[in-house]
Amino acid sequence: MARELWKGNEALAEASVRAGLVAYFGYPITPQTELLEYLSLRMVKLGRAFLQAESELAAINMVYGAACTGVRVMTSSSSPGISLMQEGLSYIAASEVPVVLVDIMRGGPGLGNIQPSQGDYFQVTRAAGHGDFHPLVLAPATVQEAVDLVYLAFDLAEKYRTIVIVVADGNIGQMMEPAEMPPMRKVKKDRPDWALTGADGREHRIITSLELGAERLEALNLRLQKKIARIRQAEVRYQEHKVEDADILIAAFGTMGRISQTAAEMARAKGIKAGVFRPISLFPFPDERLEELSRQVSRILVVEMNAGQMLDDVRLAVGKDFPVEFYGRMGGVVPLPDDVLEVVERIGAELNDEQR
Amino acid sequence: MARELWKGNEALAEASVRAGLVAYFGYPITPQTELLEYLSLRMVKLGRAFLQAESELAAINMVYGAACTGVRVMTSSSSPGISLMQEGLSYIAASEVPVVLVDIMRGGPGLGNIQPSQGDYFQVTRAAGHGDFHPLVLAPATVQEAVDLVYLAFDLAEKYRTIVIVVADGNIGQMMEPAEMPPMRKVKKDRPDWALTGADGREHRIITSLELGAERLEALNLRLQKKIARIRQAEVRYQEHKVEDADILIAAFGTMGRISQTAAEMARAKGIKAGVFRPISLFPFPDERLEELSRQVSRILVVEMNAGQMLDDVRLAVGKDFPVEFYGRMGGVVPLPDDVLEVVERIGAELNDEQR
Amino acid sequence: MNNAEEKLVFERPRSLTDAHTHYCPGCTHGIAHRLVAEALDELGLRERTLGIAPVGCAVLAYYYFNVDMAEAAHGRAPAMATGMKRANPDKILFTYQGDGDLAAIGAGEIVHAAGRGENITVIFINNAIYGMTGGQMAPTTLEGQKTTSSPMGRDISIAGHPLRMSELLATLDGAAYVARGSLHDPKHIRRAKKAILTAFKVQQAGLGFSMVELLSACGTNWKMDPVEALGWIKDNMVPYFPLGDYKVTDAVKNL
Amino acid sequence: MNNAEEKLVFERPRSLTDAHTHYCPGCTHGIAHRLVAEALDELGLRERTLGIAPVGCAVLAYYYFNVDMAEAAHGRAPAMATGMKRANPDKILFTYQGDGDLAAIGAGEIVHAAGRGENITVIFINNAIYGMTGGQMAPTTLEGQKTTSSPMGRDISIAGHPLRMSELLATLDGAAYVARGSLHDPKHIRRAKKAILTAFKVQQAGLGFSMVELLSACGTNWKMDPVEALGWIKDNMVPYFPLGDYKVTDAVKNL
Amino acid sequence: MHQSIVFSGFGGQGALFAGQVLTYAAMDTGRHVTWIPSYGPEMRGGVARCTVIVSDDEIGSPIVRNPDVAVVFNNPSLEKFQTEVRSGGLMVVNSSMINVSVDRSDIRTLWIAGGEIAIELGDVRMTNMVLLGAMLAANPVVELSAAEQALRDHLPERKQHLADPNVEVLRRGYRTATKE
Amino acid sequence: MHQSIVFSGFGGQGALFAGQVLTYAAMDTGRHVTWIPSYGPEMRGGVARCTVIVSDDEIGSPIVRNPDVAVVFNNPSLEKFQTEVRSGGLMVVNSSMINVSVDRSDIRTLWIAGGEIAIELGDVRMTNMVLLGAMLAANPVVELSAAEQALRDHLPERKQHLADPNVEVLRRGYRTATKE
Amino acid sequence: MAKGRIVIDEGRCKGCELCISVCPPEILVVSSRLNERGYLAVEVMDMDRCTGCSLCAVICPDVCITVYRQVPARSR
Amino acid sequence: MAKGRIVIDEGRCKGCELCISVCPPEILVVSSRLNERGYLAVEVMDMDRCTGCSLCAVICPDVCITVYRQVPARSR
Ligand SMILES: Cc1ncc(C[n+]2csc(CCOP(=O)(O)OP(=O)(O)O)c2C)c(N)n1
Ligand SMILES: Cc1ncc(C[n+]2csc(CCOP(=O)(O)OP(=O)(O)O)c2C)c(N)n1
Ligand code: SF4
Ligand code: SF4
Ligand code: SF4
Ligand code: SF4
Ligand code: SF4
Ligand code: SF4
Ligand SMILES: [Mg+2]
Ligand SMILES: [Mg+2]
Repeated sequence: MARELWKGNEALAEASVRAGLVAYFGYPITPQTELLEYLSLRMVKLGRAFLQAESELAAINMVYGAACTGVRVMTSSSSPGISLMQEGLSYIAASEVPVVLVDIMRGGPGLGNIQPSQGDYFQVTRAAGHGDFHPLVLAPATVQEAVDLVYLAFDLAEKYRTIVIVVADGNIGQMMEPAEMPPMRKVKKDRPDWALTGADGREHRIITSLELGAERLEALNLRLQKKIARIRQAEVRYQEHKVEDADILIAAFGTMGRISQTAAEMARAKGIKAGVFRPISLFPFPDERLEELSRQVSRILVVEMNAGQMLDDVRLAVGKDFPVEFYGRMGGVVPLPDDVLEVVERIGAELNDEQR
Repeated sequence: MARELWKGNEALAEASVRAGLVAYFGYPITPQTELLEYLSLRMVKLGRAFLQAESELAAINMVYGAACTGVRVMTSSSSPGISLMQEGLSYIAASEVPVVLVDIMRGGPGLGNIQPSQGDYFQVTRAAGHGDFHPLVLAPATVQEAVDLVYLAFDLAEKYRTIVIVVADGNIGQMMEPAEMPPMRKVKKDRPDWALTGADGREHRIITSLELGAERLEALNLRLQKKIARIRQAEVRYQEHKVEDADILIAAFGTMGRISQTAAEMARAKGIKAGVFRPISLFPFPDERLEELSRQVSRILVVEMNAGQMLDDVRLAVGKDFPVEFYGRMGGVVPLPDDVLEVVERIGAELNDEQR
Repeated sequence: MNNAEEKLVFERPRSLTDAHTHYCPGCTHGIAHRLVAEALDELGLRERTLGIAPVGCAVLAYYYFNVDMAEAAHGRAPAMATGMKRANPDKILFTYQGDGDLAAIGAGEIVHAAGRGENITVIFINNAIYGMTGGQMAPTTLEGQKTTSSPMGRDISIAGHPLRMSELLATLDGAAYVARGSLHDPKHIRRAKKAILTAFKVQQAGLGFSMVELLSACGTNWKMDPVEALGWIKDNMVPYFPLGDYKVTDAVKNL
Repeated sequence: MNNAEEKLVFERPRSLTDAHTHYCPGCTHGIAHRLVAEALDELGLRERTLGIAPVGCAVLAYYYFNVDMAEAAHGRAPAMATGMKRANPDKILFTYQGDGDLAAIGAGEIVHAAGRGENITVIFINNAIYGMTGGQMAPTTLEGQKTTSSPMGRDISIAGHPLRMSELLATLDGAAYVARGSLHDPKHIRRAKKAILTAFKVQQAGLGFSMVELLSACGTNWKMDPVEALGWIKDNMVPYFPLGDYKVTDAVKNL
Repeated sequence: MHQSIVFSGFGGQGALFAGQVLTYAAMDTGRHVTWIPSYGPEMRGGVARCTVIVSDDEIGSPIVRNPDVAVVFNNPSLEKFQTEVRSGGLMVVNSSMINVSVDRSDIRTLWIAGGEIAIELGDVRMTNMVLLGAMLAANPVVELSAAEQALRDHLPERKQHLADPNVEVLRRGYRTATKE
Repeated sequence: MHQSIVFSGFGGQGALFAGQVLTYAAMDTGRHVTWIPSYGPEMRGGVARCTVIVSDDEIGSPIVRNPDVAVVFNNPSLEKFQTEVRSGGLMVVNSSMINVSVDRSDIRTLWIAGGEIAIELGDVRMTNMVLLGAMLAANPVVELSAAEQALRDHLPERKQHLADPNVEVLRRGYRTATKE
Repeated sequence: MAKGRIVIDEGRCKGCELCISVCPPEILVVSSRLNERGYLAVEVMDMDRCTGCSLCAVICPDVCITVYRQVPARSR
Repeated sequence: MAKGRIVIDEGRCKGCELCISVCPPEILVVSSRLNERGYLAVEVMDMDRCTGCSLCAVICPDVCITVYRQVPARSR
């Protein structure tokens, strides 16, 4: 497969098709809509299921239904639409059916605007619905990575019978970059042994999130917690850029990761040893590695397009006594490399002063 | 006013009426329903607005509408219903209209069951919707406190033009305890100067959460963040029980706070110096006081009816090197005093070993 | 009658499991279950049927139907069934929903499933109340009917008129077959059965959305004994919710 | 004509602000705005009217109407208006909603507002498309109509038939007045104005839910120039969405 | 004084109300009290159970694992609480509905024919007051008169005509247990 | 080599497509590239703008504050970018639509009558290719031939008949700028 | 008059009495036997008068009733 | 024929030409003047033929048009 120029949203769509997507249900919302639009043609031409739902609420429950039958299914939306999916996501998590969700985040809260944002970090990592569960959350920084992660997401969703959220800000959805598409996978004919396929020659199967007895519901929760522990063990992903000799470590995800990389380069050009730590899995958060790095750098700067959400995870990883600084912009304002540089320079100067 | 025996849900309802509630919109869900049922008679008899909405989604948007006109308004629900309100809550937060919400939590995720739980901690404190905002969250441990906090909630909601969530587990909704009702307040006739009341002899007013320009939406966000900072400054609430000489500090909220208090007493009877720190405001979390206490106790035990959610706030407050233990039950299982005692005793023994 | 042999004329359908239900004595949810099961048996559909249980008193229906089933979020059964059917066009899909579920919180989903002509079958249990949560007003609660959330009786000026869902959905082009039956006596139960059979046949033939509404008793929350409750259906519900076919497209007539 | 004086026969209504709209050239949202504003002026309601803007191309309507207004979440305007009206029965409430807003995501809320006979007025702009998000299929998109999410034309077997909301809502008891007009030529615009006047009078008189559906152009997403677009309404939309009164209760007739 | 008392029966047997009468009585005599039901699944029938705590001090946990006293209305309740009542505690057993034997020697057990007595005095639905009366005789956590007053004060308006018969039943339960 | 180029105009002027052609051309010649629009409010009309980055190395930030090059189609774009283009940078100005003067002496400015040339060659909608061609003349970030190829390869199927005229316009823009 | 016979699954019966209310010959009554789930199950008073009409079975919400009917023996 | 006069708020006009399409005497045309928002505003070619019928105003989505009409002067 050659590298081609892809718009992020369309690349996510095509990669999902290649991962063996059987059914897509979604609702238009900027800056995600091209994903839906792309599939409205592509899926129909392939004879697969595409349906524009009446709402995000309906979409997530359609996805839930399809997922119960053991097929690969996804939906996509942007922040307000994700809020409408919270009940459904909680049901899906409790029912342990595999689902892939793409969230192309926009400025909030409320209707906000359609500019890029990372304001749903808490929602996707901490509380994608009521009760105790955490989706597996992957945050690409390039179109190629978006392709690779969404392709992977279907496998992970099935492996752990979990929700996998691919979360990106509007920039990634809207930008074009060269990407190589993964090979086209056949749609699997066989269904997993928990799937609803008709009680033909076997006991009837039930998929439910209701457990009336407290002990039984606790057992379900313990199973979910165990799964989360396994995921924490096996699915941590991150990328590092010049951290080896870094004095100042910038921690940032998605678009902010790559922008920070440019800032770090600019800082190095000015003699400040900056490096970048970019969590790719937001849940599980790469806390161990970050903790390790904290022992070697002097300062951590967290940069986000929000008021400081991943910041909690960084603080939890490195502890309250390690000096962590935060630079965040909101409402669709994208910090540019020179904005980040400015903060890095200020920190650099402080570190110099301290050393003197 | 004499003390009377009140069921938690009904006490919350009556206290809201006395706080000057003008309109209630809600949807039945166990274990919250008595609140709605109580108001279906009380509000109608008072000639105030009561409406059983077609859904929680509709209810929160009805509340949003009424709130835009500057009247005291509330809704109530339980976990799955709260999930359905996420979009509305985000709009309300961004529009800065005052709203009171009661969440009588039940076992999750999904349909779960109707037994008591504290599984919505993350949802109410971290991500009650997309984007950056935090409702003010109050967690009563007794019926009297439920009454007092919901009464206060209306004032706080108006003062800060924010959402105030009174969050309790099903136990508090269902139990009866003596409580003294606060005085009946008159429904205020005058409306605040931002409220929609008709453009009569003045410029027309607009309430919106849309800010198309990134800078303008950022300005809105900065305003919200400033408000949050003010709230952090002024609205921290907690209760302490025998912390002065405590070796082991149990941190627990709501029902778990009072159960832990019994456990602490039992531990003291066995010679273990245990105390209880009960956050009443979950947001703002009383982190400073807890940090202070951590300097004086040997161990902190967090007890929750969930998989460890307030735990994050405790860890953020005391840092990663302070020994924090967690005991949690899920799915509607309520840890009893002797369950908690067992953990306290184990910790006590460990501390003894260490001292030897 | 020496020259006679004994024939089995009524037995438990295969599409029901052996489980005892949790329903109150006399609750007609049980009758509705049996009718659906018999229809699946008679049409030989059990093995390729997927059912959706609602949030409501029938929340545990998946223990009672001997078919693969999932539990939907409150009101979302039609969306869930849509997802299942689109991904598995060869399967037979039914939802089983109460009036709170279908007519209140799930109004959007049912209108759209019907509007799209989603090829699924909906069994709609109208008992004029929220049974499971202890008797609150439903969209179908009758005028003046006392419930725990309309303690002085449903007041039209506050809560509006009860919704007639069959009439509403029948207006949609996608609805192929919509009928209302009642479970208050054997004659009507037998008619209801026929309607359910038709509904599944409509789906088998791919003709579009089918729904059978069944007037049902909730003696517990109506505060009546089971026999009284059936009388209340006849005397109070049937007049407001007239029985009969509300939509039978030509294709359905030709079935 | 020396013996004549000049009379002002048409001017901008007071209930519109001076703001320039962001609508595309020829977008009939602007006409609908003017009609609503004129109705408020003529009935003297401006000062006690509260309006709700939708999510959709009319999202900024609150800048254009010179009345107090709030912005609803997508589809939830009827719920928001309900909350406002219940808390302020003396106010006049209107929502202004597109077809994606009202007929897709907000189907549940509009059915219930109408069903309850909520005493509000709904202005429903049916342009057979999602304008704001760039031209996706709406529930009202016509069969075969190409949109960015039905690129080969709306396929009934996938997306179902377009929904006729006036017909649907008119069946509800709570609906006092439901009418469909069109904005494609001056004659119909004038008729639409009358319908809007009636709707607000119904609300003034407390008779229940009122809605005026207006067939509207979206040249931009239909990929037509404004004049062509009006022709398309006439030739394609009017036949599928017949104009006229769908519900006029006796009380409304007697107004 | 700190005492936990469980009332447990089928739905409809009035266990919850018996607990409330005790709670009111204790509250009205100045005690700290809590009453908490173990509210069951969102569906009909099944178990009705409540825990009452009466204390001279502020009450921490409103629920306990091993209650001091259990008033059991039916077989399943007896089976559950005969293992849970704390050693040295009391169990009041509705002999009219219970045919299981009690094999705890470290607790006091009081058998009382709640059903028969209630039927004798007019209505089987007053069984709960028989058992409450009996419990108070064996365990005077509040005065009988306080319970009587509480009963009169807190019967809902529309049931006030049942106050006298219920008080009578309550007394009869008390007397019967005192005799034994 | 690392260069950032902004294309900015009204919606419909083809700024986004001009950027894409450049991006394709650079990609096809082995460079790292990114193309990002500044996507506007969820409504019609307004600004269309994109930033293209062409680099020999992996690209970090796809957006910049001070682009190396700005191709401006209209007055508002000129006003914005004449303050933003980096010192020493280049600005290509569509003189057909722009009547504002440029008062930066530390950047190169290339005025080109994009509209007139496009009209002359058949259609005002090809203005974007004139400007792209001109930009490539002044700033050969890719070969003209690469841009021609990219244009041919990436015009959508239904617009393939416009390939030849567009290529011609592109060349004309290039030649015009070379002359100047 | 046709001759029938019914079998009641007593353990399933909830004593709702709906069957009683529809039986034409009125041969069904509440027994005095509590089943395991605490219900007084229904029983047949006089099976001889059962016609096998199945009305009881049709209305029984708990599908407790199986019905047999005497039919003329088929000749081979 | 009644005599009318219209005033077009050029700054508001978006050049959609709907007014042109409905004017009975066909006296409206697109001008060559770009307004501040970049639209070619409409203008009246021959005001004398304006009847004051208001059709242009009724259809104008941007409410740019004010219409006056000559009416016989009222006698006091
Ligand atoms: C989102 C949500 N809201 C509310 C509930 C609580 N709830 C459970 S069942 C029910 C109503 C059931 O009524 P109906 O659908 O009429 O079924 P029935 O019990 O009468 O058969 C409600 C409101 C819930 N589980 N989830
Ligand atoms: C919850 C949510 N989903 C989706 C969107 C994106 N969105 C904005 S407007 C719109 C559709 C508008 O269409 P319509 O209501 O027909 O109004 P029009 O623009 O055609 O006037 C959508 C889907 C949103 N803002 N919020
Ligand atoms: S509560 Fe009503 S609907 Fe529910 S099982 Fe009992 S009788 Fe049936
Ligand atoms: S996109 Fe369509 S509906 Fe929206 S303003 Fe333009 S013409 Fe009007
Ligand atoms: S079959 Fe008919 S006659 Fe026999 S018991 Fe049943 S209802 Fe009665
Ligand atoms: S109808 Fe069925 S459950 Fe009811 S009493 Fe008769 S046999 Fe028993
Ligand atoms: S008022 Fe009538 S005649 Fe005059 S310009 Fe307008 S449409 Fe033409
Ligand atoms: S209708 Fe209005 S906006 Fe359109 S061209 Fe005429 S005056 Fe201008
Ligand atoms: Mg019901
Ligand atoms: Mg539209």
